[in-house]
Amino acid sequence: MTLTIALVCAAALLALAAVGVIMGRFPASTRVVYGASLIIAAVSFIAGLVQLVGAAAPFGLTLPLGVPWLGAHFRLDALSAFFLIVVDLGAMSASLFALGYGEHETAPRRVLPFYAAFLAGMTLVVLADDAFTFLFSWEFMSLTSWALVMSHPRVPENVRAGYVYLVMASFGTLTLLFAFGLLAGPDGLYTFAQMRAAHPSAALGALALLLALIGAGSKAGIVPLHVWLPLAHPAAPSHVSALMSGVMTKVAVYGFVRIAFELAGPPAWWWSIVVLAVAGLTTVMGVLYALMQHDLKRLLAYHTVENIGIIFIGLGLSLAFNANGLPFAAALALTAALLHVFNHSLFKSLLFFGAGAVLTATGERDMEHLGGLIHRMPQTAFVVLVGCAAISALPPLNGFVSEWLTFQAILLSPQLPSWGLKLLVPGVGALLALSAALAAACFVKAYGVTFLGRPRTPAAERATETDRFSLAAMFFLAALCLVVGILPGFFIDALAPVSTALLGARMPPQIGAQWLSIVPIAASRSSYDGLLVFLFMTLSGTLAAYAIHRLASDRLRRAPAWDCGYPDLSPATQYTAMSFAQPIRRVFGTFVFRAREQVDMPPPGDMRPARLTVQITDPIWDFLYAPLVVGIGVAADRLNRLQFLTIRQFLSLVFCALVILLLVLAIWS
Amino acid sequence: MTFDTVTGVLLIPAIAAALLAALPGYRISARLNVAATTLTLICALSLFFSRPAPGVYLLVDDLNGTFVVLTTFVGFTTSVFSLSYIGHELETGRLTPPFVRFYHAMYQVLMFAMNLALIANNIGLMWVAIELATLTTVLMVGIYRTHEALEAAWKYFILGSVGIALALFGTILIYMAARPVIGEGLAAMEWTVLVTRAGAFDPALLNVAFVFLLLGYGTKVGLAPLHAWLPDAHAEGPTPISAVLSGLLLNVALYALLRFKMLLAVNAAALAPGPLMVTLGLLSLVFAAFMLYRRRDIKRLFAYSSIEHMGIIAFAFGMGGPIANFAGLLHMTMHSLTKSAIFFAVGHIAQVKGTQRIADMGGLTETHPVLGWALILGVVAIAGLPPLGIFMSEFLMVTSTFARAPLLALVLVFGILVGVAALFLRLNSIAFGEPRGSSAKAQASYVPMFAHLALVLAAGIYMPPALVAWFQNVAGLLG
Amino acid sequence: MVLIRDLIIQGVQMLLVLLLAPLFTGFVRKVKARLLRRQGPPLIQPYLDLIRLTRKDVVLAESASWLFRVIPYLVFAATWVAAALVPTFRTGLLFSWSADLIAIIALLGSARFFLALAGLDVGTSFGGIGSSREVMIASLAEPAMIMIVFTLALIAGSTQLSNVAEFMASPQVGLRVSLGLALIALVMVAIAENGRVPVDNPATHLELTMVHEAMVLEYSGRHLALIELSSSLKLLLYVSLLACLFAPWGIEAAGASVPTLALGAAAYVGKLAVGGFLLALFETSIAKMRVFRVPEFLGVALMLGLLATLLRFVSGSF
Amino acid sequence: MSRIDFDIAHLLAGSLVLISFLELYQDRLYALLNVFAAHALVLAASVAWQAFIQDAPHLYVTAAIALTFKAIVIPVALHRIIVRLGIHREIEKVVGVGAAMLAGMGLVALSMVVMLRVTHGADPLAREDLAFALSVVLLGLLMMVTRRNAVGQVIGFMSLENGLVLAATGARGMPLVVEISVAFSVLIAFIVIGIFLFRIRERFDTVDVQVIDRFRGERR
Repeated sequence: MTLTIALVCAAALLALAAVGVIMGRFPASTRVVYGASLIIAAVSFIAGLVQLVGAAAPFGLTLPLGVPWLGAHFRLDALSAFFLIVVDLGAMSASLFALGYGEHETAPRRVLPFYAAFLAGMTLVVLADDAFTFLFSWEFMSLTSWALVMSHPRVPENVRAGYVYLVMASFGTLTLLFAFGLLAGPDGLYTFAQMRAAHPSAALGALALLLALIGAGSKAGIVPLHVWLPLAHPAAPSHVSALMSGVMTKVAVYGFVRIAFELAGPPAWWWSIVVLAVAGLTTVMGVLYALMQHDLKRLLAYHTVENIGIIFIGLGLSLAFNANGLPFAAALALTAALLHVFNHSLFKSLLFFGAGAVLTATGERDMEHLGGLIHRMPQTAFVVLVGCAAISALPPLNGFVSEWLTFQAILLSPQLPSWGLKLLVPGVGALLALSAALAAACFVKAYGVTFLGRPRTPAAERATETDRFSLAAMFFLAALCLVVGILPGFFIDALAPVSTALLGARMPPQIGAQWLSIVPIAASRSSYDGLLVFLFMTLSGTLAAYAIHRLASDRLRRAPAWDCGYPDLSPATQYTAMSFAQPIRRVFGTFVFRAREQVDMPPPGDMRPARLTVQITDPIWDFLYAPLVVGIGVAADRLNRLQFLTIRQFLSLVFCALVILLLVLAIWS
Repeated sequence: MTFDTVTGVLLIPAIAAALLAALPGYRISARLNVAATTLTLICALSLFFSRPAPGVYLLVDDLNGTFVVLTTFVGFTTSVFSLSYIGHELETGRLTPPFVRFYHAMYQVLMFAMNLALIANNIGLMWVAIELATLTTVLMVGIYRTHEALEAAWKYFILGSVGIALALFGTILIYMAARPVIGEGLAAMEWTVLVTRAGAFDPALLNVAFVFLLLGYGTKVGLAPLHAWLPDAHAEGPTPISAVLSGLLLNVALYALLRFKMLLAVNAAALAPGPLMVTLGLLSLVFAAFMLYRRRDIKRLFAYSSIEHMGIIAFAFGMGGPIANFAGLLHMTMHSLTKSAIFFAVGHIAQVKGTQRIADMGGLTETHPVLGWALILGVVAIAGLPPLGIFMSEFLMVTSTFARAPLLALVLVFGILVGVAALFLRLNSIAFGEPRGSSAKAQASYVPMFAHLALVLAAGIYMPPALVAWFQNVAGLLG
Repeated sequence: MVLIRDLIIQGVQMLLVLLLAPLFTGFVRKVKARLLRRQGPPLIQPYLDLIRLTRKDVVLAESASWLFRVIPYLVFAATWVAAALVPTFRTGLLFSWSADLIAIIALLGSARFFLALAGLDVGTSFGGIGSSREVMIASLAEPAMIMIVFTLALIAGSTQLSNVAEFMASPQVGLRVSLGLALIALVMVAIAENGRVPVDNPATHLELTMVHEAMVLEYSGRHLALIELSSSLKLLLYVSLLACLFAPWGIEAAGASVPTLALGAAAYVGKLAVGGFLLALFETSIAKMRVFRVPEFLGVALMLGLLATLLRFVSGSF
Repeated sequence: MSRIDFDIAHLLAGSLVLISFLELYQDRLYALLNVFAAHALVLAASVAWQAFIQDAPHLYVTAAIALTFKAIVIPVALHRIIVRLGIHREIEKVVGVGAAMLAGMGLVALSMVVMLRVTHGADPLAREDLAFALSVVLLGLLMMVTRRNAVGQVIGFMSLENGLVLAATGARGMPLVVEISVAFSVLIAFIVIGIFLFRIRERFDTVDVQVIDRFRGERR
């Protein structure tokens, strides 16, 4: 039933896309499309919720579509229900946001149809139950999002971004094609049911997992396959960026989980080594890249890379535990990862919405041109602050809960017998801790430079508060961030069916725990109570405020800021994003990005301004992609000479082919 | 005598050719052209239902039935397309009325030749028909009488004739191989007889024969390194002919190859034709994929993409097996429809922009949204992205191959990926970016283009069981 | 009944840390002065300062936003809650399970997060210097701290602070290599986190060398009072953390009677005195280091913590 | 069939190969034309002989075509062209005579190796004939790729085609031989006319294929 509803919703979205094509030229179409998609997403969200919370038995459905003798198989089990919820929650908030934001769109016809189709694609991916339907929806999702990235095709960066994105997407899909080809075997057992039934050999499963890691990872944005992500996500309209960053990457995670935990057969312990190593690298590289950015949306995109790393750490740990027969630890790690999937989809969407609001208010994405927005757009500033705190894993918000669970999982891993993991996991833990701290630093920078301080440009001065739909969407997400942060128990319990289905084990039920705290393993071992921490903080904060205002003074004077004796400081004297990141750049950037600073200091008496230039190189692009591009170019040039031969030379080609084949014959028989 | 649809498929174009050669006047002849192709299509479709028993000269079975229907259909849509295209050429004066008359006549002759080549039951007859088709296309390619057109025609002509010669030698060898078993005379050249008796043929002769046929007809298929004529012929001829070349003629030559492959498959002692086709296919695929990068001429670009896809198709048939063969057939059909649709779009684009240089056209989705998005849709289809049909064929191909021969699959995927990257690199500069070139209103006939794309889309999502059964049957025939 | 008693004890603990914090700061100052052959301010000077500050008006920069005014309370609240959860004289506090060691660190982290934002809010370059350096230091100190927590958690089999403390008090903790490493690392982190010499100088008035002080340069009046109070709370927190982890003697287990509790309190005060003295001694005997030497200093701490964790992972006997 | 029939057929076929070598050797257009005429002559003879021993009268038609068209009309026409175009009499070769000869040897050897694998089931005449025909075809192709001059290439193509006709007629009782040879004559006529056209329409100042090729597809 729920599956049928979800499928109907997907179909409705596709129909909506058609509507968007047809009536795209009417101004009303924006409201219609986004409103309709909001409703549809809500319906399908409820369907997913019923399926997951109701813990209904999974059931499938086969439509006579796709590969003829196969049909299109769909299935809604706990895992897909959870990801359906993630998708639809993102879709709902994005549509709500876009009800206001979409009004500013200059070319709605390039956005509306693909937006609806994009949502449909993501829904279908999580519902698909055979290789063809899965990859079909997967690539359809990529294609529609590509079209959305290209929605402002006059901007050269967007065109380049779309190009890189599409190529990487095709690469990922083809890799997944391999994985499924491997699992389906020569006689084409394409349905997931058949793959589950067939137990692949360890080596085969390992290869499939590796391919899945590459294929799904390139879409999720694991380093070093992340290059498209910081280009493509910012290029799209902000609500689409939110969807791509907050939801589509999660769909990619879904793909990986589906293959790694279900289809690839029983795991071997060393699978997880690859996953964990890559994940650790992704986490730290993502946040370090982010620290070097001063484009707001690109910074957010790089943080998606970081969070994907955190999620994959959880998944890798879960694989490791599962392979070593520690199902409960595996359940803990998996739950941590999935909870972080949920959380990240919340606050990343929220932050991208904030960036979109700033973009519409000021027309600027570059932080160096912003500042002081908290005075002009206080509500936006407030919700974005919540988002920043959440993504920086500060209690009592949701980001902290999932990272805390991940830490707990890491603390269980000494039980792992294998030495490789014993040595690797602590390192990964250190990387995780490092990235958490760096993320906080990065969001101090992002928020401080964008919203605090004094406006750096007239555009920032003239900013105005954004419309009510956008605000509604952002407050909705912010509230969710807080709720998940202070009542994590309910969400953890909701995830129990998933881990039960995948690992045959679940975390202990949390609802029963005293004062709504969460107890991953045992109360004597570790526990956390977001609600209580929240209450304490509010209580003591208000107490202090009350006491001081009551007993001592509450008077207040406005005066110019301390200028150290230099009157009328211009806003240019504030710390910029680049200068804020300078100490960290010195510490980490010098060897990661070969960051170099040149100071050009004029001699005394010379009136020209001193300037500091920083250049940063992207190691991964330089060492991995640039050679590839060059190589293809060279090969193309070499082969291109063949276009300019004379007829006689072409004839001699034919002649040589003939002689060679005859020789082959002569030798062969 | 009762009117036989098979003869109809041949007769109608022949008569139409004669009439068109006689008739002056663009309007009538163009209409007549369309009418003739329509009738031919109807006849071809009727082959689904009533199929005559194979005669000495003519034969219709599931295999060439597919090809005939495809050919006549694309022939029909192309004639509709050329209705507006040639009209525009007349207005701009690139073609004069006598040449237009010649063009229409030749178009029907080409249709006749291709149909004949397809339904011929006699390897000699098929050879003659393909030669005829080649010569007509040579004349059509040179129709603009410009330096480049003449050069392209000349190149095509020389290489084509050599190919023809090689193919003939192969045909003779087949006959030589068949004669001791079957006996002298026509019987030794009939498919129906050959296939049944091929087991007893002399394997060595068959091998040599296949080598010559592979190179001879491979030249027509445009497999690297025999492809040289193809890009220029596509680029310099009138666009309808480019569409027909890519969409049909290549298929016809491929059909001949498949027939002979089946012949060899019957003979256990002969060499397996599969590996040869796989090698040539992969070679063409990778080569063409790299060639796409440096193209400046939009029609040449898609010509090379045709080479690429012919390589893929040859690869699929070379791999063999029910899934790969099915994928190959599907891919061939989808490629014919898609590529001709792309050429329809390209033709109009080149007309409105007044050039074929990619550098001179840009921002097409802004200047001509319909054409631009049609082109994008076509390229998306040809790149094998869902929801269009080629995705399914590539899915089946890659998955089935990877399970059997991982390394080959790797090469295949590498080629596809390189090709996709190149295609979209060019597409970006054509369809997106700052608008360049004229933005004059295009008087274009969108119907054929979108009809093709709609079919491709439909096939990507849902294939009617009858068609599937048909294809599976053919895949079984191909072994 | 028991609940009420536990509530009372929890309240006592909270008030105790709140009241002791300024005294401890004063004590450290006093000892430092004495070591420098100076008379030094009286012990209760910090209290007087706080009271004076709360009486004064707040002078707010024109460009300051509402956030700037909220932050002191946030920082104070976070730090106080964190400090209240560290066992001082008695383990198994009522709410000790509501946040484990990792959460306590995170609470301090959020305090720092907001303080750094405050530094950027007014839009002067000093605030910028302060917060950018603060986050740089934190970005290394926090992982080091997490590593230390890992080590302890792996030894005690819990991240629950009171459980760890009880385990530490219990005899089955021998002398362990990992513990030693963790201790050194923790001391280094504590110095960095509290902005003591050699990382930062709490008494400096030269903007360019300030880290913490530069961040709060714009604060005045009651806001400044709260900031000062929370920083001394933080100092106290770290010292009592060190105390309950590495000198857990005299901490009473849950359900101890009142007199023993008094004994525990006395022991705690004693530990504080020792800690303060050692801190003062250390600070007077060493010079402040350049800002960009700090990462190396903390890098060492991080490496030590990681090494300790690795040892624990590899074998339980370390 | 009797021994002598076989020997004569064999002799003719062999001499055809020999003449192909002569063609390879020639480096003056007129001489090349004459040698080609001889080539066609011998072909006509061998086709006629086949017609006689297979008593297949329709082959006489082919022989007649070979005699009139290839041995007389085409050489004369080409002679005219050469005179009319006044193209220099030298034939630029890509490789020297020696190398070409060696390559030719290799090709003949190759064709022998390939063909003689054929079991004796096919009658020996056909087999030997095929071997020779294949060598003629390959030599013709070799000539096409080693000659820079269009006339040389046309002649190369025609001798290639002679090889085909040899093979076709050697195949006892093969249908459509006449039609095929006619078709081929048409093809060749096309080529010759093509050269004419280019000359007459002042498109290309010489028929050197390289110059025809001056217009490479992609103009930079």
